[in-house]
Amino acid sequence: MSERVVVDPITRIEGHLRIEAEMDGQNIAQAYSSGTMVRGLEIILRGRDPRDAWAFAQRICGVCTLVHGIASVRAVEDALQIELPRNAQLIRNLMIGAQTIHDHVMHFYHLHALDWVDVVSALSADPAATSQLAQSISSWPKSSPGYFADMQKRIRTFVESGQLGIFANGYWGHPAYKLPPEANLMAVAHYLEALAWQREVARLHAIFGGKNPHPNFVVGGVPSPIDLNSDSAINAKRLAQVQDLIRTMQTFVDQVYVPDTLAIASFYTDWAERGEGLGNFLSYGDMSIDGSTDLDSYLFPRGVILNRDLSTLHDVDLHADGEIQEYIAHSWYAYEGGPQVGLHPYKGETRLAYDERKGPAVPFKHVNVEDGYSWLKSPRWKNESMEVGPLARMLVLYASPNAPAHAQAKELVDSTLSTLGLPVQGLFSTLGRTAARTLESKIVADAMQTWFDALVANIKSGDTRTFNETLWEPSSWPKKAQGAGYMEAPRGGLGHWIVIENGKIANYQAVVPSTWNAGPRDPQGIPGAYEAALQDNHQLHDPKQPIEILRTIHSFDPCIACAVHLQDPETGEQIQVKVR
Amino acid sequence: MSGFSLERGLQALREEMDAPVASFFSSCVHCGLCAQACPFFVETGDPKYTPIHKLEPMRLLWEREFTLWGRLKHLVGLGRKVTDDMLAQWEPLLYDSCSMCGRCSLVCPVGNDIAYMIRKAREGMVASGHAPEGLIAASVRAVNTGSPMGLQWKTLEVQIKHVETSSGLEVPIDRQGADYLVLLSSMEIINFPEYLEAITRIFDHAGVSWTLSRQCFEATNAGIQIGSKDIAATLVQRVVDAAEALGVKNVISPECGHAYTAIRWEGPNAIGRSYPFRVFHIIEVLDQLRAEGRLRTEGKEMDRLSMHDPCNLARKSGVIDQQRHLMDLVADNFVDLKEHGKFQWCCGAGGGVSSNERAEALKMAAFKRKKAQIEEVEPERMVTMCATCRTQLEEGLEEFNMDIPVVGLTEMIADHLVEKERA
Amino acid sequence: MAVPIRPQPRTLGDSLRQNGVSRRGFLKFCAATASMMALPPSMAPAIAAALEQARRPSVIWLSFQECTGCTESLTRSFSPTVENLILDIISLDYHHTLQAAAGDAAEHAREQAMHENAGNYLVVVDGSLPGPGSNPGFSTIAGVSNLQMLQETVAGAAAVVAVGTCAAFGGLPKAAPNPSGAVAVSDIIKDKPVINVSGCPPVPMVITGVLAQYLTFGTLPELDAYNRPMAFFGQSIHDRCYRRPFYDKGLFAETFDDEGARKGWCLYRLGCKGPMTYNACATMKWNGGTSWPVESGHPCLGCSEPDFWDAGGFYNAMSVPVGDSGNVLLAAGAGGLALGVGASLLGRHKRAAAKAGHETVTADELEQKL
Amino acid sequence: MSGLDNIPIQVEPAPALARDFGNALPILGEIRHAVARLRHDGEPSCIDLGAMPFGPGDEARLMTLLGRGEVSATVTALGPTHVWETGYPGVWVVEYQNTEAQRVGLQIEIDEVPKILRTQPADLDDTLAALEARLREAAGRHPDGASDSQ
Amino acid sequence: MMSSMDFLLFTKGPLFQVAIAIFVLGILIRLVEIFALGRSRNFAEPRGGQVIPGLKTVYKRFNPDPGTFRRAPFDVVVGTVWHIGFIVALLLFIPHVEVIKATVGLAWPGLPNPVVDAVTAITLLGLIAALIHRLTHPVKRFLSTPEDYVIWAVTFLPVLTGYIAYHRLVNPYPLALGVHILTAEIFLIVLPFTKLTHIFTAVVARWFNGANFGRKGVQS
Repeated sequence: MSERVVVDPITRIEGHLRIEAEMDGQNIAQAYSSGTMVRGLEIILRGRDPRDAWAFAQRICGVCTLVHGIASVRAVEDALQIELPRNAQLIRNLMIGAQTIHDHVMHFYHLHALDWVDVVSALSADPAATSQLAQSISSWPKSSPGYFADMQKRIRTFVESGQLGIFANGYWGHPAYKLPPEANLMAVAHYLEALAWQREVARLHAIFGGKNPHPNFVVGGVPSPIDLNSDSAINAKRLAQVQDLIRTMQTFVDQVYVPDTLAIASFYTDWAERGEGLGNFLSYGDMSIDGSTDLDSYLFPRGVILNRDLSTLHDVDLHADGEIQEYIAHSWYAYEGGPQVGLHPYKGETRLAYDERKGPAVPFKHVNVEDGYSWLKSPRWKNESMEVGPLARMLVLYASPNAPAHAQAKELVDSTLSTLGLPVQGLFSTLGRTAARTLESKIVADAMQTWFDALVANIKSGDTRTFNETLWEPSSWPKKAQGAGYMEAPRGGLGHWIVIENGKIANYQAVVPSTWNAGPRDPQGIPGAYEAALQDNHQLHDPKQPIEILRTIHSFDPCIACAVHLQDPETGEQIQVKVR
Repeated sequence: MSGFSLERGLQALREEMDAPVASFFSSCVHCGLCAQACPFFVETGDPKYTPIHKLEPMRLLWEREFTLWGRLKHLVGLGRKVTDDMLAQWEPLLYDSCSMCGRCSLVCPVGNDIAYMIRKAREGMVASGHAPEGLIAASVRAVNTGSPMGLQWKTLEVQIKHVETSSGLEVPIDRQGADYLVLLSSMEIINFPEYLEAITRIFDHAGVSWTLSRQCFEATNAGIQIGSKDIAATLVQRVVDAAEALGVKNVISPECGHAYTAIRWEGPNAIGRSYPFRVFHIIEVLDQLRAEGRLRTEGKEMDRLSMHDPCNLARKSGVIDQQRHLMDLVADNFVDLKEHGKFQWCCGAGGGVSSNERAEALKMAAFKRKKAQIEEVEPERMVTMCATCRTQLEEGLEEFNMDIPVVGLTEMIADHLVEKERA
Repeated sequence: MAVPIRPQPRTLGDSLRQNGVSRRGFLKFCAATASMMALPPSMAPAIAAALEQARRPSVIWLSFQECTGCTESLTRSFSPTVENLILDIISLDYHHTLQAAAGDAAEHAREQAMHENAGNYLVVVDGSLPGPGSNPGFSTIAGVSNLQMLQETVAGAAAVVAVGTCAAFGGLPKAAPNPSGAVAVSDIIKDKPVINVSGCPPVPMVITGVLAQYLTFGTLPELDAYNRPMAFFGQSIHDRCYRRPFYDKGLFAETFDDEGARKGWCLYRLGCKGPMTYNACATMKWNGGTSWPVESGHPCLGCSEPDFWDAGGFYNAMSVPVGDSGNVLLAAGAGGLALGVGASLLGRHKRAAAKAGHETVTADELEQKL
Repeated sequence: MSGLDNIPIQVEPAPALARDFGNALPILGEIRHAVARLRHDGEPSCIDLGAMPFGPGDEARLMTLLGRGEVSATVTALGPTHVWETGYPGVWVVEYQNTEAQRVGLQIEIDEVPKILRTQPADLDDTLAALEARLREAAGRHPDGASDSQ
Repeated sequence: MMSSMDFLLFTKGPLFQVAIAIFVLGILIRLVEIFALGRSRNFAEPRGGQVIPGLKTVYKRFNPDPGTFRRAPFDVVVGTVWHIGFIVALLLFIPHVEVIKATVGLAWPGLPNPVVDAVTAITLLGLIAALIHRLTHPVKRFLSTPEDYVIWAVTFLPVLTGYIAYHRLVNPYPLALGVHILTAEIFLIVLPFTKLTHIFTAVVARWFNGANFGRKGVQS
């Protein structure tokens, strides 16, 4: 029997996303991804001071809290051709790096792990065996039998209280959970440890940006001045703190995150066979290894991979009218030129048209997949649907032999594949996506030290500049300017496009990673990355507990709240299914 | 046919509105400092004599008709209207208690030239029929007889004969092409005949080519005092005609304050054209002669002398140093009043006040300011160079039993001329 | 009321003791709690007495038009930590970002919590929501409009805590021109107490402090005019700013990298909104006392105040007016000139007419007055 | 872990005291009043430093001003709590940390003994009960025990 | 009900635009009205120039002549003190400099806040003294119309509310600041239609005065 499965809300993500998919028996035939919340930020930004834009843009997301701020100030700096002091470049790299690692670890433990880890099963683990398991994979000190016994007691007390709180109604006991109880207990312990760890490492943002979430930025540099003789600036004490935090990050990645990923993945190698989807990957590139602006020095190089062909890397031009375009064929927006055209972000339009594009009357059971069904647009590169994110980055890096981090990346990928006994094709999968995230965390954590050393060396050489004030005053700007700010956010390539006229924002468009990944179909009916991935070899063991869908969707680390609909392709009958 | 009316008065006022007036009215902040500059207020202590208050009717008209804001207020029925009663009420303020001395114009913190506006306001008073009787009478006499006091040429002729006899010199009359046309004031002719003799002797001494005109000998201008440019123009025209008829290069205004401002400053504007001759006050001419070395004097007055600067001459015409140069020539013990020159205090009689019988008491009250000034320096004699001032000083000093004679500067110069025979 | 299968929730005192916490530990917990609630240390015994009796209250956390920054902020709380909070102090029964369940299972968890704790649960909201006059399709969860979900969920709640400036005041979505017709929680909920914990995001310990207060005393804290807890929002950033002496001395940073910036001078001229911003950043600071925006060289954005997005630009000094004064000046200048010319033409015309109609004053006329 | 020494930066000779943003001295005054209150009325006080608008260096300066005295202690309950007497007897600094050794509170207590060091009356009850139980247990096992003599 | 923040944003936003619009519109109308009336041609032979004496008078009237100072020392001292105080507070308080910079693009250094604070306090006292003087001095009382008292209040209130806002004597601060801005806006709005125009026209009046006298050879 065919049916249509709805998951709404998909939790453990940022925001509100809805996906509808048609079932063919057990298999997902067609999936539809739908962002269900809009704030109209691009409309709000019009007419404002471009220097203020970062603060607005940053509130696109509070999880990857830094990335939109960075992309925004970069867009303004690109438009006005503001050169950044080296210190500012390096400090931003440190902040981006910290964000990437922080975000990946939180995603793995707090958002993704519960798809693979059965909390209830942990109650039946043997603390001593757990300790042995932990010690066998890592030298992480918190691994004594007593520690795990305490942890187990704490979970038991909690479960027995009857108030399960956030763990209530999980798919506990689902046969898709394959970890032994000891691995589950260890993972739950690390779930809690990661909460404490993330709290600690977020301090790095507070040091340079005053707070986290939503640290502060400034067009033309960073807000925090450097003065080794001042208490109220980045001084030796602050730098020592930063060094500590970098070590804390590296230690956790090396001793907890990487071993846990490998350990858990080894139980789920079947997930290296599904969830691939498009086979097209895009990376804008980011984080020059030496604080310069040279593309060749990027830790993550720029490029596009088409049809899994790692031998050919295509170049990307963010300014070219014909390359990046956004479509709204299935979005609740209207373009002046009609729903079929694609617009480069400089010419992008944001007109909310829920009713016009046949958004269903609220409350609704299903969206109307024939017309608009999402608040996300469909970005395309040369009309190709692309996947962005850690996997895209790792693949582009893998395919860029001259990139500074290529050797490290190749070694990490190859050894991971061999540890898990997987072929290279295993990368193009739900599991590959999750593994790529872990591996790039390792690469970034190591690069953090390089940036920090470069920063300290630069300060020692007497350069303490952190801000370029020459183009601060709007009176010094050209009448008209436009620019693109891009970065590799944890979830993938992020671009902000700004058009400035008379010192004010004339147009602002953000094409965020989740728009690439979670966007709906384009006018040709080509699906976005989520949709394509869900259509790749997904069988639901129990449509009422569609954990399979969550695994693949979460492997993208969505940045919006989601919902999944499954539709009977023959009868069109739509059945609301409890997802549990 | 007399058509004086409120409306005609307002029309006259409207004609007078100009940028300075608008800027002055816009700027007044009611600080009241002009009162401290006005002898009529200072000596009476009555706040209604505050100079700017005297302009209230004119200000109302300006606000109402020459500002957008005032017009809007008018449209919604706010703001007062200028009435005939109001003008009647203001008549004594504008005439009796103002000598147009201009001292207020000099102290106003926002720079209002109040005297300038009083002069303009009087146009409206005349045209609305609110001028004082004394001034009307003087004006009528001046126009009809050539002199505000009704003085005829034949009276002057007697004086001339007398001077010629006394000095042994000829008084030139109607001498075509003379350098200087000398004008006189009726007041001088009657009260201070020694002036004409002094002139005659000095000019003879210095070898100045001069003449009197039978056609017009009167310098004073009642039109200026009453505040009618039409009357003023009639009177000035007579001077201009006489000067042009004789083809003189210069016209000399006598020791009379307002006569000088009338011919020198207002005259050309009253008749609407420039003169083909220049206008001087006698003091200016004398100082010029002195500077050229054409005045040879001997001996000096040894008693303590002080001087009263006529407002029209000093503050309002810039003749301040000249009289002091001349004093230095002939006086050894000269002491200036504390506030002198452009800051001197008015004697209280100018601006038509002396022609306005009704203002007699106020005039004397205002004089107390001068009296106080004089008492400060305790001179034995006062020197001045304006017949009106001189009369007021004499009357005033007598009124207050102060035995301080007043002399004219021109006479004093004449007294010290080196005699021709001895030279 | 309670579903019989479930054991009665124990008190926090029980819970702590069962976890082997000594009375000294409890004392310490109370001292830290007092500090967190911005109460004087002398309140610790009262807190202890209250906590002995307190039960883990059910909390339903609704996320509408938000960015998850508020939740992220909560996870940065050091005292109590988020894990303490959700394991020991409250029962967080519905929270999109943290909960294990998804889809209908998640919605079911919410309904279950509402049912079992009717009248007693606390609703926390982050994010604004499209108002009644707006298109409900602008933000839906499980096909239900935010408005409907809020009203349904709050119906049985004891109180509502609007976390973050979006929930409290409309925040970013409500920034001009408010494309989605966003409103604040208090615009909708009129029959329940609504505590606003503003900030973009709020200081983590302010969120936990308010929850702790409710948990401890079962009462709502004293609130300011914006229904914010006085304990945290009672004083302005400016009044508690360590850079205040520089403001008083007139020493200001002029750019982000000048002598003033390096020496920690006042950021007023760089646009600091500290004087009008009521929040606890200057004392509680961020990320475990690491720093706070002003300490890191950036002017205060004023993020805990209503409409701060439209308050005149983040880098314009607070006194600077909002809006395009230049164009207004030009327009008014042109208008003033035109009107002035018009008005003066009237005046000049009046004078010209008076001059044209001038009747010469003659002696004969005057004579008639005698 | 790493400290200042590990940073390869030449630190310019810094002033002996941390930069004062002006918020340390007023607290000294508050402490003085509290000490007087303790001495005259026997009333202890506690100042929560978490509520102080400290600038960078203010806390360090205050601690320098207070100095260290003769007594220090660590209480291990829900993470460590460090207690030390300052250079001024009767003035104590109490620093509460959570299980991850992150500070959760910093207080100055003016008292003869800080409260957290005192044994709580309720614990004394437990002690009594536990000791009695232990004694009973010991007596029960003893051959001459009353329970056996019955 | 309008919250204090709404109120502040209203005063900083639309009301400010309205205020400066009315102010600029009004003052330009006033000035154009004045200048457009012009002066009739003067045929009398001048004794001196107009421009230089006019400018000199503009400056000289800041200092009263000694006689006036002797006869009205209170007016001179108090008037000068509060005018200077008002201008210092208006133009040299840093937040005000920022407003002017943002509005017309001109900026200059300001004074330390405690200095401005002291000046403001003196200005307040000066204004109170000026009011008492106006109520008691015969000439001033005689001349004063209701407008004079309104104008006093309109001038006094921005200074007072500024002082209150700076010292945070009223809470919440947005309310105090909003009220201050509101009073300043009232000042701006009222200015072109009252004797407050003297701020601009006094310069013109002084110039005309100096020019009138200067032409006759007297530096007034």
